[in-house]
Amino acid sequence: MTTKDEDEIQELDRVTIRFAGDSGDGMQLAGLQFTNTSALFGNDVSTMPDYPAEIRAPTGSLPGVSAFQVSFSSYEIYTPGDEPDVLVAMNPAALKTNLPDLAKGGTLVVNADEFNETNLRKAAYEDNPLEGDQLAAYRVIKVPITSMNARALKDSGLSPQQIDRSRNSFALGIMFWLYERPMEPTLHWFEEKFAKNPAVAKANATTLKAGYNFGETAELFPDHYRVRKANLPPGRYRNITGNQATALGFLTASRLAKRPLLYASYPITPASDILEELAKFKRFGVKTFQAEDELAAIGAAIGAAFGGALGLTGTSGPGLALKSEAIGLAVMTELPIVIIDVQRAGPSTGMPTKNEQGDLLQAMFGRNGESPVAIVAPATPGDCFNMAIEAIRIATRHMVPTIFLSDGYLGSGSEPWIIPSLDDLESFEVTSPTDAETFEPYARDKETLVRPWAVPGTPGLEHRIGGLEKSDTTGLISYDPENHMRMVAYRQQKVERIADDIPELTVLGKPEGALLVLGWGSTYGAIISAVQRAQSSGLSVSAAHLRYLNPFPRNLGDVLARFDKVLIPELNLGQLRMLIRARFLVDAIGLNRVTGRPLKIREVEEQIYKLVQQKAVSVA
Amino acid sequence: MTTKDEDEIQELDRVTIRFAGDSGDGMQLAGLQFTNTSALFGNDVSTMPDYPAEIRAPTGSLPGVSAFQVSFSSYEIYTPGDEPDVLVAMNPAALKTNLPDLAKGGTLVVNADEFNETNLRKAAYEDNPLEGDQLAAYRVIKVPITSMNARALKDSGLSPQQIDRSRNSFALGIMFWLYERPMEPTLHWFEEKFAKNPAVAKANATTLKAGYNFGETAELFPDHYRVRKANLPPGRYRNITGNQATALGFLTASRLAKRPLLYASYPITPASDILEELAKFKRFGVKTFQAEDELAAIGAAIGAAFGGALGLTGTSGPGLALKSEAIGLAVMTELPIVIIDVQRAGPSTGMPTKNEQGDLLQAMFGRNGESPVAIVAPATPGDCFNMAIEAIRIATRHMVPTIFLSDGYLGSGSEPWIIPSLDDLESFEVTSPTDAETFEPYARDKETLVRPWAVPGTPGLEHRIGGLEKSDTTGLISYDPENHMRMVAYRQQKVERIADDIPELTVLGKPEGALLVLGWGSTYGAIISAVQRAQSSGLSVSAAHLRYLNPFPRNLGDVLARFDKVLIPELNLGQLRMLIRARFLVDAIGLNRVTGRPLKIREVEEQIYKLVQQKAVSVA
Amino acid sequence: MTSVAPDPLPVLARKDFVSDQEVRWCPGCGDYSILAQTQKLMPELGIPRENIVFISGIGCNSRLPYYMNTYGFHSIHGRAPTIATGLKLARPDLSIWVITGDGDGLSIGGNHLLHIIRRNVDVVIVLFNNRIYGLTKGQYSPTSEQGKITKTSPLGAIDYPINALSFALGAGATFVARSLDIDVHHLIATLERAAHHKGTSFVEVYQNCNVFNDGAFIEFADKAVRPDRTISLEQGKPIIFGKEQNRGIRLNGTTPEIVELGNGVDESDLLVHDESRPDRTVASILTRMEYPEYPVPMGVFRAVERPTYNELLEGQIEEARSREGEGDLEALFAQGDTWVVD
Amino acid sequence: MTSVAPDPLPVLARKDFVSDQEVRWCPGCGDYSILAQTQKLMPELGIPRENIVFISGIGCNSRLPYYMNTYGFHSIHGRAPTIATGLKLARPDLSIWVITGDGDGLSIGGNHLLHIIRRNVDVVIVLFNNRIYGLTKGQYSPTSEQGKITKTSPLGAIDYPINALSFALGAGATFVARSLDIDVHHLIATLERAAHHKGTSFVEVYQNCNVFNDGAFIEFADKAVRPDRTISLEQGKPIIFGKEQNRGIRLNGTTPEIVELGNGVDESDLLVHDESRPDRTVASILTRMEYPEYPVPMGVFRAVERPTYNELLEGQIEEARSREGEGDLEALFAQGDTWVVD
Ligand SMILES: Cc1ncc(C[n+]2csc(CCOP(=O)(O)OP(=O)(O)O)c2C)c(N)n1
Ligand SMILES: Cc1ncc(C[n+]2csc(CCOP(=O)(O)OP(=O)(O)O)c2C)c(N)n1
Ligand code: SF4
Ligand code: SF4
Ligand SMILES: [Mg+2]
Ligand SMILES: [Mg+2]
Repeated sequence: MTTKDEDEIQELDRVTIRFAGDSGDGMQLAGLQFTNTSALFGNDVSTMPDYPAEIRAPTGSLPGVSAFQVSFSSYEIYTPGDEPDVLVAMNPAALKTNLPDLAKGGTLVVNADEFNETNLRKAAYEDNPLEGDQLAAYRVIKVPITSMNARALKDSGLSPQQIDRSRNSFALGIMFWLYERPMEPTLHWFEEKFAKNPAVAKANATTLKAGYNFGETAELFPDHYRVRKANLPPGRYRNITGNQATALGFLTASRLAKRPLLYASYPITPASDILEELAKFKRFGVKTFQAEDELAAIGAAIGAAFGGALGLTGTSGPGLALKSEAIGLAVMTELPIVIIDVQRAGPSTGMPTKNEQGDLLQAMFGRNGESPVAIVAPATPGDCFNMAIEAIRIATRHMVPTIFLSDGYLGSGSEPWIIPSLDDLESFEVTSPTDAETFEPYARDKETLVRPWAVPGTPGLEHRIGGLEKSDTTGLISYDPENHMRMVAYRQQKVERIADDIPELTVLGKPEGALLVLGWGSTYGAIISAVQRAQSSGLSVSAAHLRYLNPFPRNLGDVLARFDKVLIPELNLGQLRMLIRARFLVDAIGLNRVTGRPLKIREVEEQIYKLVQQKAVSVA
Repeated sequence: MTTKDEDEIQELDRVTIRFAGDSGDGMQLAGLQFTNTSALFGNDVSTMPDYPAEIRAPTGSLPGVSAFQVSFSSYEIYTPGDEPDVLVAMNPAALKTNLPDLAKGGTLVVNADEFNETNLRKAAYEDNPLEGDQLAAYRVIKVPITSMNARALKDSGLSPQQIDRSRNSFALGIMFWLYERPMEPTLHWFEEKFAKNPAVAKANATTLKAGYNFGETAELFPDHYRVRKANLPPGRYRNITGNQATALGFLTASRLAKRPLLYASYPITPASDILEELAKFKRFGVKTFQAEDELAAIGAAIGAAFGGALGLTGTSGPGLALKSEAIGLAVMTELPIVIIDVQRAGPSTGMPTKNEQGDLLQAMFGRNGESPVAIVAPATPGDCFNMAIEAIRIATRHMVPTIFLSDGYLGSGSEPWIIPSLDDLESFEVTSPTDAETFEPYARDKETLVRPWAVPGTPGLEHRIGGLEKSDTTGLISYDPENHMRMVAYRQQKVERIADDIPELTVLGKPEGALLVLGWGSTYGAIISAVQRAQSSGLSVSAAHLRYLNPFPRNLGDVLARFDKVLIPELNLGQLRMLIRARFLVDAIGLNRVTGRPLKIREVEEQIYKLVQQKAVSVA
Repeated sequence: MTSVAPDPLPVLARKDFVSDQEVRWCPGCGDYSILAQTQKLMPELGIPRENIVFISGIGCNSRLPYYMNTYGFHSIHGRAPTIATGLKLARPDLSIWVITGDGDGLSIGGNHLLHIIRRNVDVVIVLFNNRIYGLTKGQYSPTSEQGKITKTSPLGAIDYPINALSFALGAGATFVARSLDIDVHHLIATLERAAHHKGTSFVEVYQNCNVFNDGAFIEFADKAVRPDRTISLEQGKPIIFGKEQNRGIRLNGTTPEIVELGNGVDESDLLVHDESRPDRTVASILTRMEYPEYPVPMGVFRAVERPTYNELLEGQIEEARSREGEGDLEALFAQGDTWVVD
Repeated sequence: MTSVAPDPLPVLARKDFVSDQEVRWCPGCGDYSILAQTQKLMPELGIPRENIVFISGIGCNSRLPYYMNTYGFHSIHGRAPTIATGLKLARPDLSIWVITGDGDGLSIGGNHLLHIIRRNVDVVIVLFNNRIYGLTKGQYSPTSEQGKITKTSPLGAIDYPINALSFALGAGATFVARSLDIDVHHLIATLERAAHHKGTSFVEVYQNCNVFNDGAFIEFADKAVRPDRTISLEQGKPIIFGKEQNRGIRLNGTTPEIVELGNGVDESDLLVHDESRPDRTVASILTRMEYPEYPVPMGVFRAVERPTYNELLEGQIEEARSREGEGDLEALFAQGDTWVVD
C-alpha cells in the first residue's frame, strides 16, 4: 500500500511507531506528543503504553525499559498495531526487549551513543548488536542522539543531566520529520508544560528542531513518508484513554441519573487512574473515598447506594476477589452498585502491568450461592464512556449490582474520541418511592421484577434489609423453603430480563455465513480489523462483539445459529467460550492468547483463514 | 410393604420419624438416642437434624422449633427419608412448622398438654388444631406428655422446671415401645451423661420407662411395629456425622502422608464443628488455629504448607468468597493447601442453617485470572472421611490447592460408618527435595507437571516464591509473554492430568440406556434411591455420582455418550449442568431445587418417570 | 405515590421505635436491655425516625436493627463500619448507628473499626462485648480471657485478649465510653452522650450472654458489688468509688493506685476525671484498669472535638466549587488538545 | 537426591545473604539501606541460612525477600502476618521475618498486624514507613500527614494518620522499636535487638521514598539536625538529647516536657527510659512525641516477656499428650457407641 511520489515522499496508509527507552528517558511523553500531533493533523490514532512493573528500575536495565506505541493512519483503525514498523530504541536494553516485536524489514532508529560497554552489559548483550549481522533483517539507522542533543544544547545553561533529559525531544524531532508532522503543537506544549522553567522549555524546543533538521539534512533516511488525513466521522475530537473515559462516563451517568456519585476505591494497578481522575472532580460534587482496602471500598459503595446515591467501586482482579462476599450482599439486598474491574494478567498478583481478560468467570460466578449480577464490557478506550453510563443505567433501573469489565489495555490505551454534547445523551429516570401506604421493600415490578429503591430520609418507609434471605414482597427474614426457591428464581430472572432493556447484538458483515468471530472487551480492534481484511479478501466471515455479557443480548442465539462455525478469540483460556457452549450448545472454537499482551490482528486473521480455507465466496 | 403378624405387630421395611419440639425440648438428644439404639439393633439408619437459626428463640415460638429426623430400615438406605411417617410434636409451633412434611396418613404423636391458649397464639394458630377436622388426614395420637411426665417424677426431688426438661425421655419411651427398641443403651447413656447428677439420670430413666409402659398399656396405638435388622456389609460400625468424618479424615490423611496438620479456620455455620472437633485432637499433634477471619485462616494454611506441613482451612460459602484472593496465591505458588467448604444456602448470608450446592462455580472460577484448582466432593456423611484423604492426597501429590466441597446436610447428617482399620488405608508418599545441585523451584515432573515441594530448613534449597508470574523452571519473576502463556497452560494441564490419578466414574446400573442421572455431593442418597426404585420398575435408567469435580474422571465423556438423555439433579440452578454442557456439548437436563432442603427421592423419581415415560424395558 | 405535605413534627415515643419483628434473642440475654435503652433513647434525640439508620454486621448483637423501627441494614460480618462510612459520606444528614460485637468488631472487622475511628466519621458505634461468639454457639472471641475453655479452646484460649477501649483510643477515637447491659440508667445516659458527640463515638457495652458465657461480668457488675468494684466516671470530679464513697484513684507517676480516703488522704490527692484532655494518656490508663486488680471504670473516658471526615470532605467540595466554580461537564469533556474533523 | 551429612556449621558472611537477583528499587530509595543492614545482620545471628524465612506482602518494601538468599515468600497485599503465623505454628524452629509497609501493614493489613501482635507470635516484623504508597505510584497512606497532597488527595488528605508504634503498643506488643533508613548503625543494632526478642518484635523504620515522598523525615532525620530533633533511647538512662546533650525529657504528670539541663534541673529530674516497664503507659507517651513539638524518639520503646503463641500451642500439645497419651487413631475411629454386623 505504498505509492511513490515525485518528492521522495512515500505515501502510506498506516504507520506504527514504538518509542522505547529507559524509564527515565521520557518515552511516554514523546509518544503522547506524536499521538496528539497526528490526531490534530487528522489521522486516526491508537496507542498503547507499556510501563515497567518497577517504579524505577536501575538505569539501563532490562526491567527498566518503558515503551509507548502509536499507530496512525489515513483510515479508521482499531488497534495500536500488531507490530511496530519503526522502533526507536534509546539504549541497548530497549532494543533487546522490543526488537522481537519489530516487523521484519522494519526501521530501527537507535541512539548509537548508548551502545557502550556498561549499557550492553546491563542489557545482557555479549556483543554490540550494532556491529555484526544481528540486525540484518532491519533497516538500521544509527543516530548519536546523546551527543547531538548535547551539542545542540551546549549553550542552554542547563546541567549535563538536564540536557540528557531532553534526548527524547531530539528523537521526536527526527520522527516528526520522517512523517511530515508539524512541530507547532509540541512547541506550544513545551511552553505550557515548562512554564515555570523557560530554560527547559527552550532546550526542548531547540533539540526538537535539531532532531527535525537532522532528519532533513542527514542522508540516513532514503525518503520520508506521508500518512494522509483519515476520513473520520465529523465532530470535535480529543484523545482519551480508557480510564479517563471511564471516569468521565461515571461522572456523566451521575448527571444523567440525577443522583450523586460516591467512588470508593483502594489503589491498584491498572485501576488507580480512575480514583486519581475522579478525585479531581470535586467541583462536580463527586465524592471519592480512598478506603483502607477493597472490602471497605465496596462496603462504602453499598452504603452509598442504600442512601440513594450511586455507589461505585473500582479495582483490578485481586481486588475483585476481595469484594466477592460484599457483591453477594448487594445481590441479596438488590442495591444498584457498580463494580469496575480493570483486568490485569493473573492469577494472583500475576503481571500487574500486563493485560488479560481473565476475570469474566470470576465476575459471573465468584460468589457463594446463586448470585447473579449484570456485566458489561467496553470494547475500546472511548467506549468506556458509553458503557459506564450503561452500567449505571442498568444498575439503577434493574436494582442489580453491575460489573464493568475493562482491562489494562483499554484503561491505558487511547484513541480519538468525539466529544459528546450533553444534549445528545439520554438521561434516565431513577425513582424512589415515597408513599408509605403502598410501600413494600421487596414488592417487584411485574415486568422487570425490580424492587423499589426506598431511601432513608423518606418518612414512613422505614425498613430493614440485609444478607439473610428475604421474604417475597415484605423483605422480612424468611427461612421458608418455597420462598427461597422463588427468590432465587426472581433474582435470576430479574437479571435475565435486562435483555429486554439492552440493544440487540449487531453483526458486522453478512448476517450469516461460514464463520462468526465473536469477541468481547478490548480484543475488539484486533478482531474487527482482521475480519474486515478477511472480508475484503472475499471470505465469508462476520464479526460480532459483546458489550453486554450478562445477560447476553436477546438475539445472540439467533446470530450464532446463522453461522457454520464460531470463533471466539479471548485473552484467557476460553471463558466466554465456556458460557456460549453451555448456553447454546454451539461447538465454538477458541483462539486463546494469554501472554499479557493485546491480541494481534494477524493472530485472528490466521485463525480465520484456517477455519474458512478455500471457502472464499465472491462478494457481490 | 406391611405384613401383619399374629401379635398385633406389623412388620415394616423402613420407618422415618421426626421429633419436633421447642429448642429447649431436647429433640436432638431424643433423636440421637433413637438413632443409636436402632443402629445398635442392626438397622440401617440415616439422620438429619434441623436446628433453628436463632440460638434460643422464645419458648414456644415458630422460629424456636428444633427437629431431628431419623430413618431406619431393614435394607440399605441412603437418605433420612423424604417425609416422616411419624411426627412427634411437642408443642403447637412444632406441629405447625413440621406438619406440611408429614406423609398423608402418617402418625402424629402430640403432646396435648401444650396446646393451650398461650402456645397456640405463639404458633399463630387461630383454633386448636387438635379440635376440628384439620388433622383428619393423619392418625393423631394425643398424649398428655407434660402431665404424665410430671406425675412420673413427682417424687424425684427435682424442681418442676427440671422435671419438664425430661419430657423428651417420656416421648422417646413411647417411640421405643412403638418400634420395639431396647431401652438399655439409653438407660446406660443417661447414667454416663448425668453421672454428676444422679437424680437427673434417675428421673430420665423413670420417665423413659413410664413412656414405654404408657405405649404398652394405653390403647391409643392399634399395634406396634417391627423393623428387622438390615443386611449390611459386615464390620464394626459407629454412627458418624459428615463433619466428624471430615475431621477424622484429615487427621488420618496427616498420618498417611506423614506430615503434620495445621487446621486454620474462622468459625462459621455449618463448618464450625470441624474446628471444634479437630481442636480436641491435640494429643495427635494436630494444631488448630482460630484465626481472626477467613483471610487470615487461609493465609496460615498457606504458611504451613510453605513450611512442609498440611495446610488446611475450612469455612462455608461466604468465607470461601473471602478466601478467593489467597487461593489464587496458592495456585500461583503451587502449594498443597486444602480448603473445606461446607456449603450452605446463599447468596450472601442466605439461610446459614439450610442446605445448598451453590458453591461449585465459585470453587471453580471464583478467582482472578486463569486459576485452576482441584475439587472433590463427598457423597455421604461417611464418605467425607474418604474424600478428605483424597483431598490431601491430590493436593500433596499434585502441588495444587484442592477444594473439598461438603454441605450442611452432609456435615450434620449422619449414617452408620464401618470403622476402618489403619492397615487398610493406603499411605501415600509425599517427598521433598534435598539435593541442592539439581534443585529448581519450578522444575516440573514430565508426567504430572508437578513442581517440587522444597521446605525451609533444607540447606542449599533457599528460594523465593510469590504471587507474581514465575519463570518456567527457575521460579524467578518473569514478565515474558511466552513464558506466561506456558505457565498458564502448565497450571491448567497440571490440574487436568490429575484425571490419571483418580478412579474412573462407575455407573450404577447398566452402562448404557435411556437415561443417566448424574449427580454430585449430598444428593447421592436421593438419586441412588430414586434410580434403584426406577430400575426395579424396569426403567432404563442408570446413575453416576461425581466425587471428583475438577478434573472430571477421565471416562466421563464416554459414560455420558452411552445414554440418550442425561438428568442432573442439583440443589442449585444448574452449576454442574453448565460445566457438563460446556465441556461435552450434551443437552443435559436439570432438576434444580433451591429450597434450603435436601433433595427428595420422590422429586428425582418423578423426573425419571417424566423423561423415561413408557420406555420401560424389561429387566432380564 | 402522591407525596403529601409533611405534618408538623410529631412527638415520638419509645413505642414508635419498636419494629413489628418479634425479638429473637435467648430469654435472659443482655441484648434485650441494650435494645430497650436504645429504643427509649431515640425519642429523646428529636431526630425524625426516617433520618435514623442502624447498621450492623453479623452476630446475635447484629440482629438489633430488625427490632428498631428506623431504617436498618443487617450487613455482613465485620463490615458494618464500611457501609456506615459510605452512607455517611453520601448522606451526611442521617444519624447513623453501628451495632457490632466483640467478634464482629474486633476479630473479622478490626481493621474497619480502626479506620472508621481514625477518620472520625460521624457515627455512633455500639460494641456489644459478651466475650464470646454467641451466634455461632460459643467459640472464644478476641475479648475472651486467656485460658478460657470454649468449644474451640478445649484446653483454654491462648490468645491474649484485646481491650476494646484501649484499641479505640489507640485508633485516635474522639469519644470513648463503656457501659453495662443491666445498668439501665447508666446505659441510656451513656448512649445519649454518644449520640450527641460529633465524630465517631465508640461505646463498649458489657453484655451478658447467658447461654455461652454466663456471668462473664458478674464478679464486678453484680448489683451488690458494683459500687465497690466499678467506678462511675464523672466529668470534672475526683475519681471516688465504693459503697461508702470512701475510696479513690490516685496516679502514682503513670500508675493508678487505689487509696482510702481519710488518714491524710483527701479528694485533692485523687485523679480528677477529665474527658476532654487533649492527650489520651490518662484515658488510656483508665481503660487498662481491670478487675480484680482495680475497680472497672464505667462511663465516658474521652470526649474531644476533632473535625469529622464527612465535614472535611464536604468542605473540600465546597472549597473546590468556590474556587473553580460548579463543574462544567462539557468543558471537562473537551479538556486538553482537541481537533475538529468535518 | 541423596542426602548428605551436614558439614560443620559454616561461618557465614554478608555476601552469603545476598541473592542473585538484581535489586530493583529506584536509585536513592531508602529500601537499599534497610536491605543492606538486614543482610549484614544475618551472619551475626548465627542461624543457618536455611532456617531463615522472609515473608512480605505487596509494596516496594515487599520486594525485599527476593534479595535475601534465604527462604522467602512475597505474598499478597496485607496478608504476610497470616502466612508468618501459619508457618511459625507449623515450624517453630524457623526464624521468621515479616517485611511490610505503611500501606501493606496499616491499611489493608491492619487487622492481621493487630492480631499477630496480640497473640505474640514469635516473629520479627519490620514496617517500612515512607508515608506513601510507593509501588502504586504515589497515593497517600495511613501514615501520611493530614493535608498531604497526593494523586488521590489533590486537595489534601483528610484522614487522620495512624501512629504505627502507638498502634503496636495498643495491640499489646511485647517489643516495639523505631529506626531510620539512613542511620545505619542504629538500624542494624535495632534489628539485632528485635531478632533476639522472643515474641512479636515490631520495628518501624522511617524510610525515604525519594520518588513520591522525598524528604518526608528530613526535617528531623537529616544528619545535621538529628541530634537536636531526635532522641536515641537508651535502656536505664535518663532521656537526654541535643548536640550538646544538654536537653532532656521530663514527665509533668503524664505529659512529656522538654527541659534544659542546668539551672536547677539535673538528670535526676528526667524520665529514665525503661523498656521493661510492665505497664505500657510510658512507652505509649514516648510513641506520641512527634516533631516539631518534640524530638522524635528512636530505639527500643518497649521490650517485655510474655509467653508466645507458638510456645503456648506446643505446650498444649505436650500437655495433652502427657495427660492422655499419644493419640491412638483407631481408638478414635471407634469412639462412642459401636456395633458389629456380621
Ligand atoms: C464471613 C463470615 N464468617 C463467619 C461468620 C460466622 N459468624 C457469624 S457471627 C460470628 C461471631 C459473632 O460473635 P460476636 O460478634 O461477638 O457476636 P455475638 O453473637 O456474640 O453477639 C461468626 C464467626 C459469618 N457470618 N460470616
Ligand atoms: C489486593 C490488592 N490491592 C491493592 C494492591 C495494589 N497495591 C500494591 S502495593 C500497594 C500499597 C503499597 O504501599 P506500602 O505498603 O506503603 O508499600 P511501599 O510501596 O510504599 O513500600 C497497593 C495499594 C494489590 N497489590 N493488591
Ligand atoms: S447466644 Fe448469648 S448473646 Fe446470643 S442471644 Fe443467646 S444469650 Fe444472647
Ligand atoms: S517508589 Fe519510592 S519506595 Fe518505591 S522503590 Fe522508588 S523510591 Fe523506593
Ligand atoms: Mg460476642
Ligand atoms: Mg509505603
